[in-house]
Amino acid sequence: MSKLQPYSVALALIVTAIALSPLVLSGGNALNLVNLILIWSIFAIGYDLVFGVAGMLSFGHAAFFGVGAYVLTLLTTRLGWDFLPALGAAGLAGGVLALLFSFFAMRVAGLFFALLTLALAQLIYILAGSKLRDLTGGVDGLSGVPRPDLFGIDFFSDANYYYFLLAMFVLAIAIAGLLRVSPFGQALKAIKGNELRAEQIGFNVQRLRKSIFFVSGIYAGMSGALLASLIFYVSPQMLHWTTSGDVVIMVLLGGMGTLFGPVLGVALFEVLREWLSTVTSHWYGILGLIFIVCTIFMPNGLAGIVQQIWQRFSREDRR
Amino acid sequence: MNRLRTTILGLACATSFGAAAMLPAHADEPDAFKIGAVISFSGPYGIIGEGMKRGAELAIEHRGGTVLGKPIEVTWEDSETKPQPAVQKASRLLANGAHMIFGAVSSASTVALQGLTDQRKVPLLVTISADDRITRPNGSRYTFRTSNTLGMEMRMALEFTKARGLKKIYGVGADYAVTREGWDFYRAEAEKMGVEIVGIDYPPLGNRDYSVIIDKISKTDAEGVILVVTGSDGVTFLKQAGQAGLGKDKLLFGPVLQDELLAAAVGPAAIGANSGVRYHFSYDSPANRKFVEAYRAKYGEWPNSFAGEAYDGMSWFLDVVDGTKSWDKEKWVDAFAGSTRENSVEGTKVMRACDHQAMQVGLWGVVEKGEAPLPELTMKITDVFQPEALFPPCAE
Amino acid sequence: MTAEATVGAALSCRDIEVSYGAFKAVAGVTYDFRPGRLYSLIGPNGAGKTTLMNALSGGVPLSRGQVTLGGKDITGLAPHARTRAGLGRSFQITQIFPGMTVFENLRLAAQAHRYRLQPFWNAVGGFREIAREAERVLAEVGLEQFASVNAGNLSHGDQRALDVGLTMLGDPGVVLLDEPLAGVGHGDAAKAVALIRRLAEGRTVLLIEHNMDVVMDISDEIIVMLAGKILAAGPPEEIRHDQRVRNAYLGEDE
Amino acid sequence: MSTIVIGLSMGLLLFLLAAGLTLIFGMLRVINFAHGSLYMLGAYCAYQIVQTTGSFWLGLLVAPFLAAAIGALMERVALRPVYARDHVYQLLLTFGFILVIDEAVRLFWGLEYKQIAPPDLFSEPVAILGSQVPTYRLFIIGFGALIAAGLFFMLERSRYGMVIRAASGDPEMVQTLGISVSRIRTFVFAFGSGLAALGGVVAAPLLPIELGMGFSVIIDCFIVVVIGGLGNIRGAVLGALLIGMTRALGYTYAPSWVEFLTFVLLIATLVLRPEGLFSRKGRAA
Repeated sequence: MSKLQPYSVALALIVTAIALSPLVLSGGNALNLVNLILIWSIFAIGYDLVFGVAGMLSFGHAAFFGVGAYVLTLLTTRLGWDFLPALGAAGLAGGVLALLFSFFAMRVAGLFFALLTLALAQLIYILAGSKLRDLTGGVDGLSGVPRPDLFGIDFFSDANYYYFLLAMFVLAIAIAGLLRVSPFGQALKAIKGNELRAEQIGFNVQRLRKSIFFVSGIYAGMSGALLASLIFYVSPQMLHWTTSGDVVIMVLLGGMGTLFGPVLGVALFEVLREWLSTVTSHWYGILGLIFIVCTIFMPNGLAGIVQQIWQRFSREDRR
Repeated sequence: MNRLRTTILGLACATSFGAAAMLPAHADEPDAFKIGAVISFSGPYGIIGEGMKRGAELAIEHRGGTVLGKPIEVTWEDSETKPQPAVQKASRLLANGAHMIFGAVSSASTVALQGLTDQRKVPLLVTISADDRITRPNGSRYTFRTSNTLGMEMRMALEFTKARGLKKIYGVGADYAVTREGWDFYRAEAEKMGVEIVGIDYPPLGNRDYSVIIDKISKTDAEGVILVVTGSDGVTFLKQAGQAGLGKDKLLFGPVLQDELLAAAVGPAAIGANSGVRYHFSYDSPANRKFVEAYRAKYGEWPNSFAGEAYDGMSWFLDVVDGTKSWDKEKWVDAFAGSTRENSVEGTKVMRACDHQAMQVGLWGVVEKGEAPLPELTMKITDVFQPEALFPPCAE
Repeated sequence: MTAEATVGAALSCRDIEVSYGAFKAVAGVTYDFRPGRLYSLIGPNGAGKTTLMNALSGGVPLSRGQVTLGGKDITGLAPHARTRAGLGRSFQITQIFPGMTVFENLRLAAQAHRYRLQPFWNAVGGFREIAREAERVLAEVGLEQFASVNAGNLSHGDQRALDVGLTMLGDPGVVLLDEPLAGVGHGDAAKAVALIRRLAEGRTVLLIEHNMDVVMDISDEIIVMLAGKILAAGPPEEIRHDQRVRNAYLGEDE
Repeated sequence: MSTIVIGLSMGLLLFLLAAGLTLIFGMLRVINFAHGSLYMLGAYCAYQIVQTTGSFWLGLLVAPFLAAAIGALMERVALRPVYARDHVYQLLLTFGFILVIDEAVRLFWGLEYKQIAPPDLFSEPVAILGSQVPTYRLFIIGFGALIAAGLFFMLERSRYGMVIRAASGDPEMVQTLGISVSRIRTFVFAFGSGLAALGGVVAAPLLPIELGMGFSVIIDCFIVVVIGGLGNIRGAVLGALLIGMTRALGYTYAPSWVEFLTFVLLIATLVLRPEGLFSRKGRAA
């Protein structure tokens, strides 16, 4: 969408309200939840570049997410790196692993691409849990993951760390937004629309897909590292296929293919998981019912709902 | 822009700034003693969470629900048996002013919580996770464990091997750091005692088919088979071993192989299996008799080891806190570090200052058929090993 | 014809073969297409016309033989590389980008042609040169008034025009058109033919077409294919009276 | 020798678990992540039947039909509105099913482990070539082979099987021939769910019946389906046997590498022959 759709202004505002809510709602609850939402949003935005923009259903993004977390942990705790260079390395590791996956996985398409990425990620999950035990701490994982130490600010307090995460989040959205409207993003949209014609008019489809996979891997690696440092802990659970499943759910609930949709999906998912589990011990089943209902009745996710509401409100000035 | 759209923009801004008015007042002297409980109610260890909750609630009830003169408020959070949610929910509880954290269940979650509670300087009471790393010499200042450690349970297995005079042993250990370390220790000590290790296998965690390994073992002349595996893997092995008749001429035992719950899952094939027992309702001590009576009166069933250990740990810690007469967490930590519990449900327990691990007796039992009102398959305590044999001196 | 490519041939194929298992869809075709001429490829269904075109455009791998474009061997090149080398192609079934406007469709083709590394540092609107190229071709194919209309909502004829526009945009030296008149009603036939003529100016064109009147009218040379081989090739007059062609179409035995 | 018997029993048990998925994934192109939960449901239903009637065989007969009914309901209510859309929506639905089924089982049967003993007929092991082979394993081999043969004839040789395969190949064409494709789809999903439950009942005497048991099965089923080839019963049998044998040998010589090995097998198949090692012609999705 080269020109900014009117309804995405509303989406942007809702996302801003979510992101800035800890400034107004004091008390740890909102802060803790929003920190999580910001991190998972970076992961979801990166994932949607592959899933929504380029139309590839990857089921292996947990691998890049988890590896990013492990790279940051090992570089800081064992090699004494500072936080920021380690965070960059975590992103790079996620990107390079994604590139490696794409060389394998892009030989097939559709369901088989999803299954192959799932299998590759599970391979890394098993290795991390058993064979690479002395590197990854095995099934028990590693604790003591540090937080950034910049300009003397104590980021170990969640409130300060919130600002760091907010900055990363704004950066992530800006870059993703730019990528989507750039010629690179247009080419990807063309490939999703009509792969045969895109190849035929001169786009190197495989190379473009691999490069967006690389970018999405960087997003995943960095968000994995940020989550590990938020909870001071990393474990193979972050590499498990259910983590890949979570991000697909979040992006679909929010509205795939839109810049702000995934953030709404993340917010809905985390609030549901957090709030429901305090309300009833049967939150697991209710979450399942909500997924089923949303998948059937909200094909374009929350973003789609916001768009419908917006169009109904501003009926008279629609072109 | 037209009128309608401006109203929507205004609405969105209002919601985000209108909430500023609700700033809660911040009290200095807390009006309640808040316990943040992070244990698993779903996932593989869901069953453990229920037992722990009942034991802890009974402990609080038995002291009239108050400590330091203030009512006790417990918030129960589901860790889903995964470290990530465990830490996320614990940090929320800490943000809401929890004075102590009770939990978690799986060692991985507990290790994860330690990172948080140490950083936030809040006591963490552990009454089930057995990983030795949780209570390392001068390790985590704010963590205390009143239940067994895997190291202690491996030593119990060693004592049992010595007591029964087993000469040829086959080992099966989950491919998992803690179990491999436990096995290496057992092997070294057993070989010193002249025991021959006939073989060892490390099937993956959560393995669903042990028939090949069972077949291999049945062809050896091993007298005993030590199983260093976790809950459901142990059940799977014993069920499949039962069908292959492995238990007929070989003694199957393990540090934490069976209890009433796991025996019920194995069925008749469990009979004759020997295991370390973390807590048992049949242990004869005045405090235990009182607890078991109250538990059966309230819940109508025998307390399992999770309930027993939770009850014991919680009452001990709350008594220590009451004793300090202060809301300063550092005082609680110092008081608990050197305290002795004469009337614990398992006799005397001594909290070691150097690693905050409670030294206690080790119970060992065998699965046998139980007559009513005992459960159908119950543990009969056959040995009680003394702490001195089970806990190496702290310097180690 | 000599074994090497005749100097100056826009596009030539040497003994190319495409086989699916034992069946040879294209069974050894050697031909030189000289620059600036319009060739029509005709023959009964299943003669291998579309397979030959797919082989030339890189859509189908060759079992044997060689294809050279302007003297450069492109046998191993992927379709996108052949397009960049100046070989345009449009399909029997209209292939456009339905989710985007007509202008955006054309700008995509311009972008694909102009950049080897797709720019990502600025919004696509900021790149004036591809916008100008898109506007130029928009006028050439006569779709100016539909510039901001969604390509999916165009009439069939206009969609064909857009398809041709996408092909023209890379300013290809050689253009392969697969039944450009398919599905075009009699009314628009004249307009479509005029579009092909305009496209063919200064370019080499090979098109597959069943409408004999159009073929005879616009072709410089006609190539007749039968069972994967070239049966006959030559100017329209010569092919019209060629006994072998009449037999092939009317079904008598050779 | 005993490794072969054990490999056979592992393979055929794997086939029983994956047969339902081969049908659903192969015929409906739905990646059914809830397959593991239906397997668990089958085990719990069988436990309940054995608890009330005391007969393992009744459980083996009835549990699959219960699961099939639930599968039919899931397909009619949730999957049908979503078929037209991208296959990722069907996949997400199955995630929803996992959570709902797990919660239902938790509500109905609580958190304790449950267990079924093998029927008395198979409680004693029998000596074959020097090793004590549990007779229940021999039952699994026989029963698995029986089901495989039955499925093979039903799908590859019977008229109804032909219609199902046609419907998966070209639904529009079958619809125009006057056959209700939606009814076939409900039947296939129900039949697949029933098979998953059947796998659960057969596996129940070997394992603790617990809430997480479904999760550990899903990946194995995908491996068998992919290696065997989509909707290809013969391929699924051969695929399952290949993995069963690999695991049996693996456990004998390098137990800690077994899981790693299985995944390398899956990845190699997906990369080299996505349509499956044992499928006749290329039928990649």
